[in-house]
Amino acid sequence: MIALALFTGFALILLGLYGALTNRDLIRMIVAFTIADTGVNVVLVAVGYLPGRTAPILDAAVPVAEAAARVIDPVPQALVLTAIVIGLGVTALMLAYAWRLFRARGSLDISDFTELKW
Amino acid sequence: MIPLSFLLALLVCAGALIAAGVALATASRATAVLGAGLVSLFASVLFVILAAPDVAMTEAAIGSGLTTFLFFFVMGRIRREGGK
Amino acid sequence: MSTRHILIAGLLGLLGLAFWHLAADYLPDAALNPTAAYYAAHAADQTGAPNLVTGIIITWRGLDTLGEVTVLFLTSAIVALVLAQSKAPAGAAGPGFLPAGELLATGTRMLLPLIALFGAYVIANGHLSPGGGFQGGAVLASGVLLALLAQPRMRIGHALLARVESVSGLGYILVGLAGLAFASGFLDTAFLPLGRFGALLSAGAIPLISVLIGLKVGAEFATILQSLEEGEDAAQEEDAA
Amino acid sequence: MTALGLAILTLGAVFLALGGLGLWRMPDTYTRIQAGTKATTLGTLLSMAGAGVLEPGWALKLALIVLFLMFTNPLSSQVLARAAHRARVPQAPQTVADALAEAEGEGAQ
Amino acid sequence: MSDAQRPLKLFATLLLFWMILNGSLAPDVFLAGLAISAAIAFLLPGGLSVLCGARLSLRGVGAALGFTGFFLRELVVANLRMAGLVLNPALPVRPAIVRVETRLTDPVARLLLANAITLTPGTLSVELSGRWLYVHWVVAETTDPQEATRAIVAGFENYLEVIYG
Amino acid sequence: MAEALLVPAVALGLGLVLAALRFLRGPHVLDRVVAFDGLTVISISALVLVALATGRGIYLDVALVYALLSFLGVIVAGRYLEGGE
Repeated sequence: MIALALFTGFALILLGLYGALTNRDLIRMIVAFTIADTGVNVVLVAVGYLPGRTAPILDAAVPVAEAAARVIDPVPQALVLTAIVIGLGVTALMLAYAWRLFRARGSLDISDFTELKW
Repeated sequence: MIPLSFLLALLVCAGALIAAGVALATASRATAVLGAGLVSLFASVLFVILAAPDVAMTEAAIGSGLTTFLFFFVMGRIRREGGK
Repeated sequence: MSTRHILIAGLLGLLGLAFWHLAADYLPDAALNPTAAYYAAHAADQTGAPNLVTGIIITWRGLDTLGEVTVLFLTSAIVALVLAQSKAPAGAAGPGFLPAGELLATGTRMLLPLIALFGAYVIANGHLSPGGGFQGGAVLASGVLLALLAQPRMRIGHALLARVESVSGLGYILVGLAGLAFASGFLDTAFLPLGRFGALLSAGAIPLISVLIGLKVGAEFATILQSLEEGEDAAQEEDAA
Repeated sequence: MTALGLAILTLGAVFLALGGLGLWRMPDTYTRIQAGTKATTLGTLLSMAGAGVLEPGWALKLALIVLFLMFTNPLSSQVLARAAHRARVPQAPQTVADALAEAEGEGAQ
Repeated sequence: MSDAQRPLKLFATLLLFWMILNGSLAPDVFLAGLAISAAIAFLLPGGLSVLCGARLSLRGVGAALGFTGFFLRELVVANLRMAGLVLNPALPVRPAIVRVETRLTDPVARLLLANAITLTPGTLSVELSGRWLYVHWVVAETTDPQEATRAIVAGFENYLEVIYG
Repeated sequence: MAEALLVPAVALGLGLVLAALRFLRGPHVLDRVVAFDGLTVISISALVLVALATGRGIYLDVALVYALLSFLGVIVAGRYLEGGE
């Protein structure tokens, strides 16, 4: 199952990067970027998973004494949690810039922004 | 227990990849945004299967609600201001 | 054009090859690494929080969280700034959606209190069950989003949001300093009693910090949503009318 | 008790599958919304009931999930149907009447 | 509906939901629930709950129970019919958007009516304007507003009129 | 019990696949939104199945988030598409 999640995550990263690099429409570039973002999160969570163990929350099902032997690694989860929240902020920032560009130029197609051409 | 989780994980992974493919291949912006929302929906179920409920909760609230809203709102404004 | 596509596909192919090796050779550890094992073993006596993720975010890695909340604040400020400097063309200002129907408006009035209550539940139980300040803040912001969708004119004032945001940020710093004064260091939550393990009011200052983070994150998201929703032009229109 | 819970759970899952089938087979957007909403609502209701029989300690929270869903699911369907009508999504050829379009036509004139 | 009662009813509903969510009767949970429910009821003056506008007499409660029972029965009937329709290879649909009339004025009651119609046999509320409710019907039996009202609305309306009279 | 849970899981998977096919096919954007709605509701039951299989009641909180918030994405899309694509 870890391998499955890893492959899915990596495939999402590659698909997202491909979309972000080849699209000419700003909105769709940002959509592709969020897909790659999700892929990174999936990979990180998959790396923290250990087979046969359970969520790092101690309750009746997981007593404190057995915790170290029964739960999975909580550190990647804490990392991903904050990454998702920051990801929303980054998306909002990109959309704000896209909107600003649209108001300045009346277009969302990056081939109209010649000074950015490579 | 393992076969059930594996079956659901398989479905969810396939669904996420298909949704990503739709999001990148479609000609319509709205469909692309919906595809991204679906990717994060499936990712959220995958997080629960991978025993990360905290992450799943964040992804469910942010990925399919707030991010979709941001996109659709900006697109609505652009449509109103006469974009193509 | 097409050469560019081939170039990109080739580069991504190389990247995919590297990923393939990473994923194919990946073997999960048999046991937790020392850091995680330490966290799992000392959750009860050091933080008092059954949810290890919340314990890590708020106590052991509290400084990172403080930095992250700051980054989010900067993001919301920059979004507002970027949008404030450009004006809509004449006649095109106003919301991008058509007015909502009666059913959605009534449904919103009934759902908003429930969403707010659920956000409070997620925040308050952050140390016991999945949840915490970030998730609860996102739920609260979803409530704001529903209000914006049903009644585009129904907004919380920017001044109120800014005040909530800054007061909770200040409170966060003050709680951190209290940890420095009464416990072992900055953002140490053990200056309040740990209480009974697994109760709602336990785990030292963790629920307090959760509430502050939840309010701060909710206010920041709401600011971002409202900036993207209205912008400067429509507000001026209202003033003129 | 376990057998009863599993039976209810399976019945609910079957209704969810029927909802998926309805989404796939129905001829136009409105009928798809109908099939999707009804079947998935009852399917979720039955699944939660089955899970509640299997784990009685979770019953309150499961009931709350059903309650929220029964409230939000018809609401979103209604918004979608309204959007479909406003966006002039074509209706199936078997459609016999459209009172809303007539009313809007009168209002416009 | 008196306006002074509305926040109070909202507060009671929220407190009930809080206790169900937590699933515990510990005193600290109850006190936190009191504070949070009061804060929400105070901060959201436009908020409504199912209780708002409802008649809390014996007759109202009886009607509410009757409504729930009737609704659940209709939900099951709706699904069996929908299953028959979907599994039928010929797919005998006869869709129409018909106009029906409602006498209800309380917003909560109108919303409950529309939601109930959406979840019951073959019908889906599309738009509500004034006293006219536009309903999409998968297998339309009639297009006449009077007959459609009798077939679709009357069953629920009788109960809702008693509860939210 | 874990083996017996496979039967509902397979039925539920069938529903997921059919709704995903509708998402893939379209043809109108609103059809995709309807499929999205169906997928979110079916996912709630999938989450409850995972919770049953692993025996952790805390996963239900995630299902609650779905039940209360997942319709927001659908409503946003519907409100946008009201004005045409």
